[in-house]
Amino acid sequence: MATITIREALNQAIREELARDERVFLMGEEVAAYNGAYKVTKGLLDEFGPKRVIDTPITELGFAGLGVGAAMVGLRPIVEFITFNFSILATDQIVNSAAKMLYMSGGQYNIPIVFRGPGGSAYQVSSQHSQAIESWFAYFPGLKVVMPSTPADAKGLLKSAIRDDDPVIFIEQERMYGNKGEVPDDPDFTIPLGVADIKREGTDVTIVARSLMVPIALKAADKLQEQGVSCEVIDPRTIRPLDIDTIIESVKKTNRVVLAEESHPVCGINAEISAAIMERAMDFLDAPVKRVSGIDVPMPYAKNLEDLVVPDVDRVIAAVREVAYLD
Amino acid sequence: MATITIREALNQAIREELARDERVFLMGEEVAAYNGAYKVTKGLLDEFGPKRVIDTPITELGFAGLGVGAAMVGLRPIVEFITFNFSILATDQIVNSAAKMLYMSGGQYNIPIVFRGPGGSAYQVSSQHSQAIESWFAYFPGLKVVMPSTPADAKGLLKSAIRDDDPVIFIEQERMYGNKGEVPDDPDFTIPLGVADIKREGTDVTIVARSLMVPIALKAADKLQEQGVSCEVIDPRTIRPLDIDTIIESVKKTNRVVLAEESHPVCGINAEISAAIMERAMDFLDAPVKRVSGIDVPMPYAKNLEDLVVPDVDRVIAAVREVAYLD
Amino acid sequence: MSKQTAEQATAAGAEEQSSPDVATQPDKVDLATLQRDRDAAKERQKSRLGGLETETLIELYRQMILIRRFEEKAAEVYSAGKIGGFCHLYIGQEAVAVGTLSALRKDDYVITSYREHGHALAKGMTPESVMAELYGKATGCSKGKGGSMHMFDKSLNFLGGHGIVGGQIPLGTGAAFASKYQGTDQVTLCFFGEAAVNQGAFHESLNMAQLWKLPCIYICENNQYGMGTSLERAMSLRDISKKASAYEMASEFVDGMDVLAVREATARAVERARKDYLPTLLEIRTYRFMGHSMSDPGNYRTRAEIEKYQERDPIKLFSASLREEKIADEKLLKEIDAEVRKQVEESVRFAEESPYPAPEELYTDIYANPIDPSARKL
Amino acid sequence: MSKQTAEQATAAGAEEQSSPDVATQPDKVDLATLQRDRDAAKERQKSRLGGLETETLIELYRQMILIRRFEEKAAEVYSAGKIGGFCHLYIGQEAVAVGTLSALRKDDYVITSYREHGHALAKGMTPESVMAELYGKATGCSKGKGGSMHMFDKSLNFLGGHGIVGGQIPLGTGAAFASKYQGTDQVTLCFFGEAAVNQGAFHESLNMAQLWKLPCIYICENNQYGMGTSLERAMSLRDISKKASAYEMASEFVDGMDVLAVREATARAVERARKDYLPTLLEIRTYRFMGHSMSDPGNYRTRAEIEKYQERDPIKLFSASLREEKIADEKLLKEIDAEVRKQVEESVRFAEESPYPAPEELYTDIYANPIDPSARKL
Ligand SMILES: Cc1ncc(C[n+]2csc(CCOP(=O)(O)OP(=O)(O)O)c2C)c(N)n1
Ligand SMILES: Cc1ncc(C[n+]2csc(CCOP(=O)(O)OP(=O)(O)O)c2C)c(N)n1
Ligand SMILES: [Mg+2]
Ligand SMILES: [Mg+2]
Repeated sequence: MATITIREALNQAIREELARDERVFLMGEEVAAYNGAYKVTKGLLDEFGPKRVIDTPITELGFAGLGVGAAMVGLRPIVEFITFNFSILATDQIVNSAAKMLYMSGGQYNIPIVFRGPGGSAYQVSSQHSQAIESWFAYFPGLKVVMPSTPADAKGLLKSAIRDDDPVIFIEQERMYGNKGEVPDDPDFTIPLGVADIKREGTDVTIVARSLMVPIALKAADKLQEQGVSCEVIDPRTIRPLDIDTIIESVKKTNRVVLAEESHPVCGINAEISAAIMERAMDFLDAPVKRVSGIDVPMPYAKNLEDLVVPDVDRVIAAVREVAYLD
Repeated sequence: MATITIREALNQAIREELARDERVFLMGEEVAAYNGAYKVTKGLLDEFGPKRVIDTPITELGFAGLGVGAAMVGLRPIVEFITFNFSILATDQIVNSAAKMLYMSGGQYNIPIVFRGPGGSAYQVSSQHSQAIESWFAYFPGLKVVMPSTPADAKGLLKSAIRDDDPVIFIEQERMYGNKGEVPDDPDFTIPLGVADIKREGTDVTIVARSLMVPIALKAADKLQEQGVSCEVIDPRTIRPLDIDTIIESVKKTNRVVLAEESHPVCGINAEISAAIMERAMDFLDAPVKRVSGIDVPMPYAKNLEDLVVPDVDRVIAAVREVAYLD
Repeated sequence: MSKQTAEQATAAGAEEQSSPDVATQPDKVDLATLQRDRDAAKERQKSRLGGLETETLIELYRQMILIRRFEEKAAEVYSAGKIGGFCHLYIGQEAVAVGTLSALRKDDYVITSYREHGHALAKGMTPESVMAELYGKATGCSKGKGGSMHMFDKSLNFLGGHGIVGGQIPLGTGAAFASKYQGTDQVTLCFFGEAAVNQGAFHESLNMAQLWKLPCIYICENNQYGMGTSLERAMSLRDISKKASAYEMASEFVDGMDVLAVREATARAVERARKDYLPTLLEIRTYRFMGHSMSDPGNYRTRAEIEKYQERDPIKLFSASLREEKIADEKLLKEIDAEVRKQVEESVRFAEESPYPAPEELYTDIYANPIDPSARKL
Repeated sequence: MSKQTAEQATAAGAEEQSSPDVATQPDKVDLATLQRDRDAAKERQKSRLGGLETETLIELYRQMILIRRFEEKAAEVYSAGKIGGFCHLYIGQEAVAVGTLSALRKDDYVITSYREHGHALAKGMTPESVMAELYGKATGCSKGKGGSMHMFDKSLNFLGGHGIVGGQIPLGTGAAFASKYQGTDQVTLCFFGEAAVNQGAFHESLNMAQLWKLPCIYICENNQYGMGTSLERAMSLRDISKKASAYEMASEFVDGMDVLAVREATARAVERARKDYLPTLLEIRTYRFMGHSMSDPGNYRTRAEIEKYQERDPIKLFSASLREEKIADEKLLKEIDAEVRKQVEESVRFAEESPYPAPEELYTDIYANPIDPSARKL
């Protein structure tokens, strides 16, 4: 096991899959000669050449659709968005072409494609560049949506996503690229899509967190432990399809739930999980499920305001204490 | 009070507001010479001329953005999408320009624009033309989202939307254009945005339904009355901001809730309402909130399959009976 | 044709004026002119007959008349309420699908819009599988899930009909990209209407195709209307083939009523694509004789305008050429028509007798690799 | 300039080859050529001086040097960690914003991308309000909510900086639409980089502008790179002004290092727009001397290439013209520089001393008409 960053883990995953399967190629803005806007794709042009690692014009709708078309006839594209903010221009090709192709062709054309890039909040880049839109993709049957929170998950899940025969939305977190962790060396190390991970076991309160919120939830859990509250932290990792079973099992044990996300709350993943818990485990709840989400405003630029938007350890702790009726 | 269709009610609203305010204009594909793909804009070109009623090229991203730009400098555009399915191409201008402009300009540029057109399921037009995407818009702070279910609501809400100083997403229902109802004659009849309507009072179970599901919920309520179950039917009408207070009040009275929508379930409006009820009224619930949503598949073309997707009276009745523990 | 100009109809700042009834002004085309036009077109077409095998010519005719009869039948069963949804007919444009596809190899790719019944048949899909799809039956080419706008046949490399105007253009570009990547010499024919040219997707795709030299042939079927909007009310430039110059792409303008002209131009483009991975934009000028879809009364066009183009009906034109050049006599053509009619009848019978998709089909084909719930217990 | 061609860098199907280190090949431009180029440019510029008031010329100089000094200071405080986020500097492109905007009336509209500090200053926004915005302070032009990429000033009809590449193009088209609708003779200047030309939004907008005759001037600031990608690696056509021909729109190619050339070309376009509601596409060839943003080391370009363009530095060029034609002496220019530096220092002091937005500001400006909760009780 080597200790590497999420950035390196993603790079390894792409590199290994490019090496393993000729049908895999990588395209996007600045992925090749520039080594990636966030350097995730560093060295790949050097290693695989311009046939496999391709810089595109700024044409999100166009190259997303080009990827889907290539996937129809046998290739396995990895399409990078510099950030998922720009994928908004490509949503038509993602939700109308990629997601629906298999269904509307009566099972003939599956679309093995990965759309990846950073999502969620960045630092002081204001509202158009700092938003989380995973719930939009999670809404659509036909898509799979993955959001890793550790280097090992990033690598194992991205490899699975590339090998998967369906369109996968793979959302990294801009603020987390430098986070470090241990990653198995086995080049066939993968993590199956659709499986939640219990990042920390606990007995009193279940915290469901994804992406950026996982380390924050874990920190909160540490502090809460000192306060005598034992938290279980679950990272769904795949948010569509959601491994609701693992969450429900935990709820049945702890009877209290906090959901943490950095996205806007309305119609977000937290809302979905809360509704699902309501349906499947209401009788087990000793307190209402508590959502902790990004504040429901466009992301402001000013640092002091921005800091108020993204949930922090204190907000998670307060929520846990609230559902545990501690204050 | 005249009895007119939703189509006519919308037409009246646009006509009256065009007459009332020179700054209001209507643009979209086929809105003018063709009288509207669904004839909502019939006669408006004749009455107001080509300066005010404008046929556009098929250029959804472009004309949506053009509308936002015009709204920045003093006009009040009504932008029609032939259906909201095509608005997906324009999401960038809706969520990045219209929704965020006031905020990112520090309060200087508000965007008084209405994006309108039919949404939701149509008849046998398959997956790309038959989907409900209101939750995507409801997700974004800065947008208001309205979905009427009766001719009076359609007229009163559309007039309010046109007079509103913010971007409003106004989603009509393709299947409902011919539905009839009474509409007040007063040319200043409006219905405020953000106010839910109790379409039917009841004591045993609260049904929250919007758009197409409102008449279905009312029919279910009639039948359930015969079975001795009294249903209260609430139509939020505006889904962002959501009038959750009215819903919560009803829940506190009935203690049982069914949420009905035709959209996909995951991260939908039902999920949001369920989560909100969880947070604000869990202790009042005698049964878990039950979601009735469109089946979680791309819309199939075949009639027999399509009929299975959109919730019908029977599915609503079954859900009510379930939360009332009647079976 | 509508006399309403782009400016009159749409410009902000124009004086207010009431909407001209777009269909009341008769087109100023007299019969003599029509006759001359048609005769000239026929002469041009006849000059193209040489060198082609009779068998090929007859096959072109057979395919065109098959599409015509198929679409007429589709209209009939649609009107009878046997099929629903949208139904965009191809009548009048047959020479485009048949002429272009006849210049292809079997393994070449074809992708198009919702107006795709003609392309599907010309690519070799059976009338049965197309008609059954219109009926939403399990035996349809997309198992009844796609319908009129979404017909696919993987075995024939028919990449489908697509419903978002312009949406198929990046997809077709991607198929061409893949052929080059895989080192095959397959080419892709990507069809769209002239109104789709205004979409950003067109522009983004052509740039990539020329930049990367992709073997994609972009075929703009310019039938002069997008729904009720004539080209000149929606596009600032009338000459679409010129759009290619903004990408330094090769282009050609083609008479879409002449199946042989279409075939020849396509063959030239195919050669460029197959040999040198070079894209081409073909503007093929055609006309749709019916409304935009079955629900469109089409009163944005004058009777005279439609008749003008019916004078140039691609099937009439071609049958006259064949007869006059003694390649086929009236009797043979009638026999083919009769055969085709039978085939179409047969497809209706097949569709009607076919079962609807089983209810379980609702849940299949969403994922190629559905997540195994047991995977959760790792 | 990078010798990597579009095909080498990107084409599928190209042979595999390792990535050329784009910055190692020295540009084959010798000093003598540079000298000649520069001298010729100066002669051209000098020929344009005639007829312009000294005051105007000095003001153009003052604005250019203000932008230069402002951006240098922005870089400095950015590097010192006083401001965060992205920061896209305008150094090298000053002649474009200053030349174009000097041809406008005060009430004309301007809209641009995230690289907008220069346009903001040239439109008359104070260095204080721009610097304070960079600092994210309440006194910034967008109250600290917009930041480097989203500066607005409604009082000056500055419609802002926008962050989605190409996103401002439909918006600017809309402002022009509104002017025509309202019957004013305001024009809109809509700025974007050459890489934005590849976006669908560009294409859709130009079509509408020409179709409806909107008084919008599309200004492509062709600085030859979109982030690390040179124009020729992203666009199949090199001559952007030619793109206009796909819309039958007027266009002009302009030397963006010559503030007077820019001003003259803009004035011609403004006249067309103001009088006849006609749009124009201007391709203004320029160069950015810095990286794409503060975090870009910029090693996709050679030192030699950058130096080549620095020889044509628009400020050096203009100051030489002014001196040689005796419009200003060294002393005056130095004084202006000193003044401007003080102004910029002052803006930093202002920004540093300004308060951050109050926490309540988080919740304001989301809606112009927030829904009144009491409305619920109707
Ligand atoms: C993005 C989008 N906008 C609008 C529509 C509705 N619509 C369907 S076909 C059509 C006209 C297209 O015209 P054209 O491209 O010329 O093709 P034709 O129908 O003439 O074959 C329109 C507006 C759509 N399907 N997709
Ligand atoms: C839609 C979109 N895609 C990608 C980006 C990231 N990005 C920001 S600027 C830029 C390059 C733009 O180049 P150009 O248009 O030439 O303008 P310049 O930066 O040279 O002024 C890119 C790729 C973005 N902001 N928006
Ligand atoms: Mg057409
Ligand atoms: Mg540039």
